[in-house]
Amino acid sequence: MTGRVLMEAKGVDIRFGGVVAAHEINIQIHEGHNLAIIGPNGAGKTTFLNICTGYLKPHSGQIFFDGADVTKLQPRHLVRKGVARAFQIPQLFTEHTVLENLLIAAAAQSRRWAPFVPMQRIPERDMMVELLGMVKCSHIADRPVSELPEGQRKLIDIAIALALKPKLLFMDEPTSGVASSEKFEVLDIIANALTEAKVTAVFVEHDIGIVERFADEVAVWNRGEVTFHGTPGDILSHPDVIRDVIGEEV
Amino acid sequence: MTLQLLALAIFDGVAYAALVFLVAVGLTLTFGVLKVLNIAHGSFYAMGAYITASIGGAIFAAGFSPWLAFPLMLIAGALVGIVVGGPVEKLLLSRIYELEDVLQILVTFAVFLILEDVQRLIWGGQPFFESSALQVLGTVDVFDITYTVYQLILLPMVAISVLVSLRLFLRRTLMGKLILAVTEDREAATSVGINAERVYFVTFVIGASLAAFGGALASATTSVLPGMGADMIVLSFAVVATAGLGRVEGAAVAALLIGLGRSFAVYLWPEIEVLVPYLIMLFVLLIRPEGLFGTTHPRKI
Amino acid sequence: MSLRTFLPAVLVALVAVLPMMAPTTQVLLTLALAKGLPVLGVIVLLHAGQVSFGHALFFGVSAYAAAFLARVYGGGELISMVAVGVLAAVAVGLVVGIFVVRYRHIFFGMLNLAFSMIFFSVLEKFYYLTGGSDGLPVPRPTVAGFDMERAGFETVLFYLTLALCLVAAWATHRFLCSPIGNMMRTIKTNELRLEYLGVSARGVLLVGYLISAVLCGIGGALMAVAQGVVTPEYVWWVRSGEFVFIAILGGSGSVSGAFVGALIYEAVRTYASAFANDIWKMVLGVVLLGVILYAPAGVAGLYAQVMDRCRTRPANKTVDEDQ
Amino acid sequence: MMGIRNIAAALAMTLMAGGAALAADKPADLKVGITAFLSGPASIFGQPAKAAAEMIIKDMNANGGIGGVPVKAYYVDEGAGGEALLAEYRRLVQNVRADVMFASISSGNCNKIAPLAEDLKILNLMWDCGTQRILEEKKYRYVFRTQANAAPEMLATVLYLLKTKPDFKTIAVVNQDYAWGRDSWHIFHTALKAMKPDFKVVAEFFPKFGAPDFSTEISRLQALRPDVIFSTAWGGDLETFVKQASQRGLTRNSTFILPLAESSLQGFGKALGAGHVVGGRGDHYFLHPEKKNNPDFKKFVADFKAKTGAYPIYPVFHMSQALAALKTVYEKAIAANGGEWPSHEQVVDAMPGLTFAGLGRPVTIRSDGQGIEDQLLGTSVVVDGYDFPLMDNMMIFDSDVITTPVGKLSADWLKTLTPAFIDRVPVKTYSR
Repeated sequence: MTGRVLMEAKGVDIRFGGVVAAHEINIQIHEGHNLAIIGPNGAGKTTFLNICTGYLKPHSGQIFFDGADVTKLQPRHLVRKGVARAFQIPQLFTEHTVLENLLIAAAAQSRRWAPFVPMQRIPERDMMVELLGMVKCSHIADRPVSELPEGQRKLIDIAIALALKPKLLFMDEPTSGVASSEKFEVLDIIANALTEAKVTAVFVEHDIGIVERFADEVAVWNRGEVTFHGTPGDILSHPDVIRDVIGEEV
Repeated sequence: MTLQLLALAIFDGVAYAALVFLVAVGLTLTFGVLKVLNIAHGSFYAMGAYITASIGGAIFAAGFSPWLAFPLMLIAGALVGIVVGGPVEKLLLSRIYELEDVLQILVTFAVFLILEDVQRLIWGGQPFFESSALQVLGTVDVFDITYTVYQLILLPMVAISVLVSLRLFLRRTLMGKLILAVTEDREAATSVGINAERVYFVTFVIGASLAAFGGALASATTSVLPGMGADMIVLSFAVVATAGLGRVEGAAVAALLIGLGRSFAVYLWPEIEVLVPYLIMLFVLLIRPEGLFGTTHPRKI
Repeated sequence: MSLRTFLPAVLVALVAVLPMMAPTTQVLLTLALAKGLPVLGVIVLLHAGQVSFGHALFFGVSAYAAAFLARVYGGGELISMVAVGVLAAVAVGLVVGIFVVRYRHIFFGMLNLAFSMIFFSVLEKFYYLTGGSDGLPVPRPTVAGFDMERAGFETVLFYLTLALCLVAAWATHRFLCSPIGNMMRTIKTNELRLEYLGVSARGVLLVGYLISAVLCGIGGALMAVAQGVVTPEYVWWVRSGEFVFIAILGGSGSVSGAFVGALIYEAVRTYASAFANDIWKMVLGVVLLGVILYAPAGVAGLYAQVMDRCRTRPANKTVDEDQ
Repeated sequence: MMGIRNIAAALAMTLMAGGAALAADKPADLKVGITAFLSGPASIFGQPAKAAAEMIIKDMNANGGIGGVPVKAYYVDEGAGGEALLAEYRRLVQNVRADVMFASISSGNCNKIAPLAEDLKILNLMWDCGTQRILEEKKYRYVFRTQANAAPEMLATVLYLLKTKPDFKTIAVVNQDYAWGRDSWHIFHTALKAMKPDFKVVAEFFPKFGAPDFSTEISRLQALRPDVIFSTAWGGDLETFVKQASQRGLTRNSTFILPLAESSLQGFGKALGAGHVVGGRGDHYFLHPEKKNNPDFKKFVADFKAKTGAYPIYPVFHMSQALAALKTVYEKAIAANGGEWPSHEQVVDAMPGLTFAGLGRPVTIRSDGQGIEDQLLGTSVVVDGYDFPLMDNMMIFDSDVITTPVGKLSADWLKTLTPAFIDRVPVKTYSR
């Protein structure tokens, strides 16, 4: 595997009560290599995302981003450094419209507080309209996000993360809640947007078809540990993985 | 400060803490289950006190034994809990559990405002002072200082027995276990088929009764007057927040802390007496935002 | 100009000329408008989903600051009194704000209450400095250097208050529509996402908190000057509760709600307190329940609803096209 | 319509004020606005005062009113809060066109109202509030006080204490934490220090106003055992404090000095016991030693008891004085105006130097607007036939000498007193 190391976890451990959610996790995330994380429910996949984005603090171990130790930073500090996140349950501003959600993100990204200028007039607006087009959501720009179906909410959630112009984007099950007939289409949209913005993605995914098509690397999680890590071709054909992870999925 | 004064300050602090605990524990119990900070809790306290003082005054004047004050206090507590607290939960609070936090607080604030004037209309604006219960127990001299048995011995004993029986109730009885389950995780509890509505109702009535019972006990030691409910709700909140919202045993510790803090202030620096509960609360929250015994559950994302 | 904006303009004009018709309403209107400002401050925080039960603190801090200024200089100047009041409110707002923005919901509300009660006690305790419960007199200040008789001064004060309210309403409206205003509003809906945008939710809430302190500050100083005296009553929890009440009554969704609510409240209070003093709190409680349960958007919300109906009724056909 | 009428009225008033020499027409009635606490804790003062005002005005009007004009009273509740009070005050002066205002019970409210009355150019009689500052710190034309103020009240208390218990060594104070509690202790302490340098203050407690519980303070006082415990608390606070102190035996160990206890005697019941100093903010007592056999006085006390169920307390006396001042000043102004109904300004001019008598001894208004009202204190005693304590060993101090001289501040003047002052004050002593 080549490419610059963007993020690295070294010996990360975390426990909740008696449950080990992460144990001796050592993994590197390379620039330009989209990493899929697979594994059974409760394996600690989301916990890993939480640790990498600063939401949880590991009990031991360290997280590096761009070579700097970021273990103790808050999510907002990591976002400022270029680590964005999309959530399993879309985290949207439910009293705002789709475009407003993106405008808030854009304003946050460019640190444009402008206390007495209406948000609709900020210069980033054009860019956000364009971004909406990129994720094929232009037609719902003025709809309140609370009215949208889950699939569209997921897209908006990811669009918000993209509006932050990240170097690294974590996505927690980007296609869950999307009808299976649309999954590929949705992920195509996302993948295009990612490529266009030159963003490295790490995504948790259950659908092996999606993983095969979009991931450059795959890491397998089991009981808080990384059991396998390699190219999709190697990993997805490994008998243990087929038995423990993929078998369960099918 | 001599050892004698230290002892005196502790006695005073404990007696005061006992009363505050009785009210605060009801508040924290209700909050734990309903997740609503009931500002009208202070009104229940005041009404318990008013009922005991006014009925007590009437029956003792008519020549009945002052010992009747004690059963009267229990009755007053239960009465307010069921007759006032019950309808408030059933008719009003049950309609607002889905509203935002802000509106929930405001609804209980509205109930508080209404009950304030209800008290004024029923009992008028002048203070009641009815201390037969306190007098009948007599006094006891400690270090040459006369204390009333009621404050020095009875109140702390009642507080301890309420704490113990509440623990037993919550851990040993079915209803108690249901209440604990709803306190821990409302969604999980309802998903396994617990009738949350009934649990809410019972908890609220118990909480209101405890407040009113606290008021009934307080009525023998203090004058009962308009505004006492407002003071008490703020003080109880200080106790509950210091302890951590929803913590029953913690409320006992926090009440003791605030009670002792207050009485030591009277001995050492009387001018800050009224500020002590807030200062303690601010100090604790500054260091532990979730309170002494509170826990934070990071949101699942 | 549409009917929706025309009517409020008429209302403002009416308020502006009413004192010429009925001079005794002038002071009443001044007080109501001065009270509308802290209500606006409460509304700003309600947009972040937070309710403060202690905002009278900043109202009182400003009023006392103005009174102290007048005392130190043996009489004051109106503009400098308001300015000093606002500065004091901001300074205290910063100290208290840094602490309370760490908390949400009940804690936020009650900690604000605790701070206001501490200040209330301090005002009563430090009697020789603050005049205790009797408060401090606020001698009539000069206006731009001119000494004025009461009647003239009250007229000046009324129009100054009205002007400040209009400016404050406009500025607050712009703030709530601005990027940072929108960020503050997301604290109500999704603070986690806000943090994941790289923004400190506490920082944003602190900005809102300071703006609300400024609004309280303007109102407090004006009130002190209008009343001619400041007392610890300015900081009492009942007054904080009153601000919240008016905000809900008027409608927390819009800035106009603050002033509409304050005018209605003051008018009813003035005339009701004469006969219904004994059940005044009960009336407040019942109205509050009614508004929350049946008209959660308050008077301003009702107005918007009526306007919507007026607009859509003749144009029913076009509604479908919007869908 | 309304607006025009108001403007016309305002113009008329301005003209009237300008042409003070013009005799005014006799009005249909003489409107008096009275502020008093009708709700809240201080309604224990306001309600009896209102009842007294109703009785006295009824009686006055039955006897021809004032100069043939009946008096009509408008009552305002001070308990509604400062803003409502000021709004209502303005309404009475500007819309109802009250001729005279009586305000108020609370010193805080007097502070708010005095400058307003001055600006509105309305005669305002401060009928009950105690703060000495208002008239000492500023010269008013329209504001007068028809009773004493805190300074002579506290000074008389000091004198009584020094005459009856000169050898005490230690003192503690338990006052309500608001302006009156702080101010009265300050005055008392200053005067006491000037006349008796050798005593020690062992504790100063200012529990908050309306405190329901004094247990901790009482424990502390029991440990300290002061000879004297001073408290200017009143109403529910005073009753609660005395009752809790009595339960814990504190009233047996220390002498209580209670300058406002006359208003709570009936509420104490058996709690206070004998031997404590009781005052009533003036020479006010329903068994006033010089008046108790006066038939008018006896009749008033009996009527008042019949009407309200209680004996009159000092606010009743204060109200009688304000109404007596009203009647007397109008009669004086009518006489000065050649029998014609006087203008408002003429009435105001007649106020300084006015002497009038309510239910107690006569009161005179000084040039600074302050009333000179004598002071009665006594020692509590338990007597058969009354289920509450009465007063014995009563002393009535002449107030000419104990009222702060015109133009001086009480805080400064009291410091200049010496122990010799004690015997210079004319005093009459009465036993029960």
